[in-house]
Amino acid sequence: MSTITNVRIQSEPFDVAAEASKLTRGRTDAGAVVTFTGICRGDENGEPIAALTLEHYPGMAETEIERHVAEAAARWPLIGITVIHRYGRILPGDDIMMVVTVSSHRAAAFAAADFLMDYLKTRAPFWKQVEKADGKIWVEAKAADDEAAGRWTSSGKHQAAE
Amino acid sequence: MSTITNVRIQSEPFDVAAEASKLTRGRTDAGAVVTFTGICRGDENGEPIAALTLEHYPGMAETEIERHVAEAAARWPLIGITVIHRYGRILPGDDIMMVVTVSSHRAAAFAAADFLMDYLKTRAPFWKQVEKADGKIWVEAKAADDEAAGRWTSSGKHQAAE
Amino acid sequence: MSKTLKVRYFAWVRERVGKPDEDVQVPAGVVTVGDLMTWLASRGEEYAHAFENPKVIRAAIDRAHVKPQASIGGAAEIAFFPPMTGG
Amino acid sequence: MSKTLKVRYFAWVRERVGKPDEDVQVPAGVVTVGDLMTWLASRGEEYAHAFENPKVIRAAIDRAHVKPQASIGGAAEIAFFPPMTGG
Repeated sequence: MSTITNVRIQSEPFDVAAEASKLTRGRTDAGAVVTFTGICRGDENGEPIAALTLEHYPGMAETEIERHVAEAAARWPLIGITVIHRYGRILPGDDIMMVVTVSSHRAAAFAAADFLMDYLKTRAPFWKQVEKADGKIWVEAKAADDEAAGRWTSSGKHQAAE
Repeated sequence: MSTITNVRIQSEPFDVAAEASKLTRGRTDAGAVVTFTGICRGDENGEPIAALTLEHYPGMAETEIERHVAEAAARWPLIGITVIHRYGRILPGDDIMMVVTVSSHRAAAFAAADFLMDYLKTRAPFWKQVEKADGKIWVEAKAADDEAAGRWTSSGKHQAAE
Repeated sequence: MSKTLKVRYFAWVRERVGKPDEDVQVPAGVVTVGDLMTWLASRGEEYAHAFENPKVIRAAIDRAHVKPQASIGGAAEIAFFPPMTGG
Repeated sequence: MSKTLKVRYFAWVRERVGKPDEDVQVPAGVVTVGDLMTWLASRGEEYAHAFENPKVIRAAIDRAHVKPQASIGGAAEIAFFPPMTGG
């Protein structure tokens, strides 16, 4: 199956429903759509934040995400995948990033979205800085995210790249 | 955490994005939104269908779904859950049902949406009939769905009800 | 002593029985959901057809799933239907 | 014999070094990514601060993740950054 894939890195907001609709419109083989939206929370480790700023590595960010999207398309029977990740300053309540996966059946759509989120959290070259009362602080990577990403490496495919 | 929950059984179409927005609007503790949309495919076991008709058990359908929504809310730290399931005649390409889960972090949102889908497939009293060239046929339950639902019973909580 | 029960049928069970629901007078010896299926199957050809393979039929008492061994003692409404295919 | 490399820094590595990127002349003895970090750390206080704990610093050669043991032989661009926190 050839999977339609879209990856965009942008500062502008996005429209999850419109992105999902682009992948399903006019076809009757799509039975399951999973979307994930990551939203800027108003706190970091329990402390309030005024905003977060996302720095990224232009060029590498696209490449890394496209590589994982291709990996997801190889692992699961997917009709379409769209990933959009924003950069720049983002206020609490605003969207940070989104993943849409479309498949004929739900298991593939869920697994691929979950897989992509784990990898985006740990491998895509983005860095979050939050604005707290006492200044700007770089968010520290969470061990739980690395562990979650580790769930998918049993095939060994990703070990070589690490 | 008290979870906002909504369950609706209706013949009308729904708007996933509007439902997700209702759960997140005006708050800054939501970090992750997962949506699942089930769409009517144009085929059943490889044969084309003209439409499907969903029969349900009014009263029991709401109760069953609400019970599983409450179970999800007890298992994972969720801000909100909305489940909408349609009944009646549905054409290929049109939406059948949707789940939205909102949480501070992605793991809970993914797990709860996945859990709810597995249970909706096997326990919610809905029955699909498809219109094929040679007549109307009741869709048979899939063993794979029962197996998927079985993933969540390790706590034993659901065994008693079966 | 007999007891009045509302029985509901869904999907192909409903089609085979030929009606969506009915009130039945259950004889005293019918104690479990399984007994009720056996008794219903004896009520005519359409019932025999609907309940010819009781293992594939699911039941709910007062809108909660139950097993065939469940007692129908306190039931007001019992439903019979095939395995669910929603979602 | 030395080699010209573009080095890029992100997040707090960039802040500590005080610039987003630079072209450096890498001495012949610097063979791996780890060697390069050690050599960069020797170039001044801001570099020493940025690379004081090389274990927490990740690297990419020509926009692909690499380990500290990776050779910088064919590299045109090397980037150093903290663990990623996107998504």
